[in-house]
Amino acid sequence: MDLNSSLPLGNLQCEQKVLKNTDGSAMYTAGETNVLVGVYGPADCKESKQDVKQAVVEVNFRPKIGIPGVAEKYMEKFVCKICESVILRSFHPRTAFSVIVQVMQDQGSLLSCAINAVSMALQDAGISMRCMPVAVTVALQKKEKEDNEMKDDSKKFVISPSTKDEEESVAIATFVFDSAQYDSISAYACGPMTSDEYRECLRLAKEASKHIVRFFRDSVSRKVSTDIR
Amino acid sequence: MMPINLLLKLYKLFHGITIMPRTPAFSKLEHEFLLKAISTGVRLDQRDMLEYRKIGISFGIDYGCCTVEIGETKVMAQVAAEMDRPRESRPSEGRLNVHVEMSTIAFPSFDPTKPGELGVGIQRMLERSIILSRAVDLEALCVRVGEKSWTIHLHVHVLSHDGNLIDCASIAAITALKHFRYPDVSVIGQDIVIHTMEEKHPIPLTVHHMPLYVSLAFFKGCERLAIDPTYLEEKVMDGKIILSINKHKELCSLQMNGQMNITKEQILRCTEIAAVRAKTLTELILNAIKTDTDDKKLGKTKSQTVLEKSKDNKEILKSELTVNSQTSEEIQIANMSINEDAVTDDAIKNGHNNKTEKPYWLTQHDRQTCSIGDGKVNAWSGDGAESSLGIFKALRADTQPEEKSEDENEDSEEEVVILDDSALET
Amino acid sequence: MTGNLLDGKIVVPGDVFSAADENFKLVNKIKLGPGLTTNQAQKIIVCKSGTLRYKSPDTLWVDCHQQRYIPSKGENVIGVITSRQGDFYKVDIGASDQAVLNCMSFEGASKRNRPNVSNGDVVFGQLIVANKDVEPELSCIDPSSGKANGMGILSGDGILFTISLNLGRKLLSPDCVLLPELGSHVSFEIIIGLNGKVALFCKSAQQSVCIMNLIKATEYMSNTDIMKALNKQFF
Amino acid sequence: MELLNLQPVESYKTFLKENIRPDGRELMETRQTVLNVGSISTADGSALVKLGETMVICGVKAELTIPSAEDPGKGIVVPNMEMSALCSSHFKPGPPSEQAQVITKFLDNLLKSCTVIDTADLCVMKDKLVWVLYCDLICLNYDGNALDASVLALIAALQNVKIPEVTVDDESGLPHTNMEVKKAFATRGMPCATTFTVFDGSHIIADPTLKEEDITEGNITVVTDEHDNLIYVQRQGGLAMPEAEMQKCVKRAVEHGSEMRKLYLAVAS
Amino acid sequence: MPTDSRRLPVPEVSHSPELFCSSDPTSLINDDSLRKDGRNPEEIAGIFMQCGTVSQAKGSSFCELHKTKVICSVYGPKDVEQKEDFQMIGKLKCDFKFAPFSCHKRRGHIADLEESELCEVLTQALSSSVCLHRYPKSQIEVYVIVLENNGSALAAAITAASLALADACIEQYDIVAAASVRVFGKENFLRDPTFHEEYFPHQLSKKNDFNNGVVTVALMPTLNQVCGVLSEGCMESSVLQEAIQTCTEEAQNLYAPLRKCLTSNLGDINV
Repeated sequence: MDLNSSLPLGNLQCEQKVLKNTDGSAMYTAGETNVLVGVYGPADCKESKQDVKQAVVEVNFRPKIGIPGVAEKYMEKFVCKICESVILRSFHPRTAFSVIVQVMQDQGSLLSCAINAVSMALQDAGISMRCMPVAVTVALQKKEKEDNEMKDDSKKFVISPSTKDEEESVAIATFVFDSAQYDSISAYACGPMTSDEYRECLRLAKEASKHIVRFFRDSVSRKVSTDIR
Repeated sequence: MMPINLLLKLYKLFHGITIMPRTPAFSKLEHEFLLKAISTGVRLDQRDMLEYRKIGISFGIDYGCCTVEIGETKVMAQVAAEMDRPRESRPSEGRLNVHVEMSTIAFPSFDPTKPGELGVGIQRMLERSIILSRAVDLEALCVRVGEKSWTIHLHVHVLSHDGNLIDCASIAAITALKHFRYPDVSVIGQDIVIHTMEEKHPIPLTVHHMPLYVSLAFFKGCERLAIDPTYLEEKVMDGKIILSINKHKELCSLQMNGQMNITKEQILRCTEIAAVRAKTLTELILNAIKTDTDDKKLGKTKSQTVLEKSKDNKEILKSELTVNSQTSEEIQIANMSINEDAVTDDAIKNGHNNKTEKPYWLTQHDRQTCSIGDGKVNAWSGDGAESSLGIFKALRADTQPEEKSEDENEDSEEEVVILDDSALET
Repeated sequence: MTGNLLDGKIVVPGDVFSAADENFKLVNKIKLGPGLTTNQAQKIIVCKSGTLRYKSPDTLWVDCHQQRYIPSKGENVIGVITSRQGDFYKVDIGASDQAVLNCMSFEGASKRNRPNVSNGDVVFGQLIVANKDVEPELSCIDPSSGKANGMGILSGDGILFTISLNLGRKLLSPDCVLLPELGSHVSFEIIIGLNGKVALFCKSAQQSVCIMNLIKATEYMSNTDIMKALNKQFF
Repeated sequence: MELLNLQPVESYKTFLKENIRPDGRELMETRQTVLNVGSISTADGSALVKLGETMVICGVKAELTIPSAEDPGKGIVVPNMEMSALCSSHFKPGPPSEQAQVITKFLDNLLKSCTVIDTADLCVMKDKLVWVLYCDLICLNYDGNALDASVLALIAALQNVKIPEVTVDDESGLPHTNMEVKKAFATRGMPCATTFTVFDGSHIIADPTLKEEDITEGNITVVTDEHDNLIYVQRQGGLAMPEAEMQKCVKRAVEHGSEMRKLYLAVAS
Repeated sequence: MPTDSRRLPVPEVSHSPELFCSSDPTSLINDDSLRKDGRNPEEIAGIFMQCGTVSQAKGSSFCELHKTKVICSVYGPKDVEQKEDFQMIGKLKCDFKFAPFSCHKRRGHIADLEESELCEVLTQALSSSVCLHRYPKSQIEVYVIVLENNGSALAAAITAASLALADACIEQYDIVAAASVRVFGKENFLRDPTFHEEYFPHQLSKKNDFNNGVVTVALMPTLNQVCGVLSEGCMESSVLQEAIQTCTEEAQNLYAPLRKCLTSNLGDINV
């Protein structure tokens, strides 16, 4: 299996506390995709939306061009479900968490970038979480003609594909893991693939997610390293 | 494609009410302090009255994507082109639409489903300054008269609000328009071929001039003037004058918000300040775009941030203003605030000199209260002495300071006690 | 103490360590502060990112740079009165719920003699009820003495500003050198609420602004950095 | 049964101890599925699916339009799911609810990724005239798992589509349709969705009812095709789950998919 | 047709293929004085009725009148949504929708004028039969979707709605049965018109006879009271009278099957 192991994830950058008015925010760059996330919470919530047992999570996904449509709603729901499962919602009943995801630049792997950005923003806001969600996108491409001699149906895996990679691929899968056990929290895979290929994608994603968690940890240590002891 | 305005309307109609956290309450203490400080020429961020905050301009990979920061105010603008039909009333012109998007990300009370008064205001003002002043050549956007033309969409996303949104938005908008390239088109008989970016070099928009907004806030019955007000300053100001002006000193729009009684001279004064400001800003923008184009040529695809604090802004303003020196009252005020350079870090030194020789160390009265120095009339002697501030009445200093509030709770018997912040209740 | 090994460790949510771990041979009682929770298997799970702190003999918590205040009983906070409902004032203390403040909870207040409080006033008080299920309640009477003890409405030429919760705690910590050092140069009064709100009273507005900005700048500074910064300011 | 309404979680646990669900199914058992096609004569293709009590109808209307500038040689397929107020008290009248929008987008993604219909087949004349297939799905009764039912309905309805013959007059450039001669499309692949949900972080149950959806977390939907390939996997939230569990779902989905495909084949003949 | 952000984008304009084919024949009645579908003008269409189709609803019904298929569900009585709507008598909220694929031409998602008009007639007809005074401060919601429209959709909808209300155990003075008739010249009353007959252009009739239109009547059969009339087209008053009479008779005939449908359902519960 081809895997450009030296730089599987491209350039990762994360800047926290970038917005003044939010409780937590993060500007997350993976490769050339760039997402800005702001988080409020635990904040007050209208009575009509309150839940007496646990906090409510709302995600607002904002595209760069045009108005949010059905595609954004799908993303919102996906991210919202992840937030709901990682945030310890029962700690803050009757409150709301509001997550706003603003796409700054989409050059592929948008979904995983957005989830990682949300993860960092939640972390910045100091929200109690079961674990940190970490997402990786893997694209499955048909091998180019030169490689054909080996096997006809062998596929190439691209981690964190760019827009161009995504266009050329037959299937795209995004996996979300928890940062502690690397168990899967969410998954989104679209396009035909065999069970084995799926498993391979998962394996690669899991490997890559470890890098990202390491990056998360580094960012946190950089942030808090100056705390007086 | 649907007309985007109609879509927007429908979106607003149908989208549910979203969760908006409460806006932090604004106290009288802050209000009074701000006004008092401003009347002595002091601003919370230690700027001079006529000093701008730090401006940062950065670009995305795409053409026409620009993020501008003024202090903590942050706006992103993205320009997109769409092949469309020209308006019947103007068959030989393309169109320019401005959309202002405000979401909760920028400020708790911003409703993403409707732009609100502020959002509509910004949209109107951008339209007035850019479209009505004919800053962009719309005729060049026409492909075939009455049939095909480009429609340019200018999306302005407000990302963070700390006052003076309009200045930030106008810089972002103009920079994005200036930076934008739209695909080249060939007309072959009946067919119109849109070339991709690879086939033919895309074309920049023709921007005739760059009108930029400069906001000037008035305080204390219009006696005090401050450029680039922050959110808190906007809360306590009497009102502001917002001018759209280009570097040729052509005024494109002027608006007064709030309750102000100001003289003609004061307005003229503002115009001059704004003109100076617009000139420096224009240079900054052109410089930023040039840096970006150079970087792109070199193959650097990373979005580069051009940060520039107009350091000499103050000097320029001062010199320009003295050149045009008039003897109106307002100039004196303006000059006065410029000359009040004493308002710097050594203010603390002055305080230092005034105080008694003996150093006072931190006195911790209880876990959450501490005090330092002599303050006013012996406020914390603990002998019931009346404090002029009326705050530290009979404060005991006997509690042993503890590091953490969470450390108490010694009476718990369980093996593991969960003391989360939310669950914390003894 | 072996617990010291954990002190200062940087943790992120999801990190797990067990009470039975090698480096954590404590007495069988452990108290967990904010940012830590347990699961059924008696493992300790981190749920906030930051620095793990240990305090002898048996307390662990996570220091985290949080903005949003979560009310906790007995903490002293600064709030702003937003409205009045019958005998109660609503106070914005920066938490998800507004706190309530009974108008009897002022020193010397009685049915006849109500305190003169209006919207926008800044109040310094102690949380006497803080529970995730009900709105917090504030009181300006110290329950131990029945006196105001410095609490009440704050007025004067002061400035109110917000800092991160962590910075607030840091300033109050006896380890932090900033306030004592600052106090040796300038005279000022400062009240720090654990909800990250700070009221600062100085001789002049310029001084207030300077000190405010200095305090805000120390969020990510260590003690040595603070000293350096102060030296730069004063010498 | 009363207990089931008052203390849903607790009573459900007692059922699960016996490895059975309140409606008598085993954990991985799906409900009875009924597929009916072509019952709406006004639609160009239609299908009604009953999955237990859940009922989804899909009607396809074919119309002629000018293709988009980006894809002049391709037709357009637009799915749209409506969870009207009629089907459950969960929904309010008006524009589609959030859940309906998510299903719409799911179906759209599915159609795009597995090319059930090659949109190039829908082209009548390049850059001038193409078919647009409006696939409108309406949920008539919502008792959980609308997603599986809507995938089944959509695919069956598309297989059922017959469109009239169109000729374009060379001189006038005007199209002419012959309503008498109708032809079906070549549809490729028979994707089939199976949804699972997780109760209490440990029990995976297939094809949840509405009540089960309320007390469980984290839907897993696996779409398989006739080669037992995975076409679409969607897992939204829920507790972290080890991979072995996921593989169990995939295995069950493959099994279930091959059963469902018999339905497609039965109605297609 | 305007789309909104909650649905996927669709082409701005598209046309039904029927627009491009040769036009339809010009008369409603064949030479052998039979209708296009082979029925006698007086012959009614068979009706199929079912209760409890939507298990989630309080009450529901499904009605099939030749090919016209209507599904209806009833929720409530429940609290009014807005305090302004607080009244001492109950509120009946109806929603009438043609499915996008139900007609020859595709219908939009947003209610058009025809739908809102039919909804109004439906609401009127039902409010006179439901004992609204028994449901103070509450509202009853009636949702109707026409899955296939092959004429007489309104009549089928009214009958179905009343059936669903009865199924939901909402108190009614009487059940409402509705029927419609196509008036085509003075002497032709086509009962239970098909889609083609209902929407057949009016001006194509005999030149000296302007009587032309569709009449729908809602009737409470046991009380023998008419609770709703919708007449479209123009006709002499005597012809209208006769048309209403025809409809009334036909609606009266529906009583027995309606009763049977409801009681058989009850039988099920008792067993």
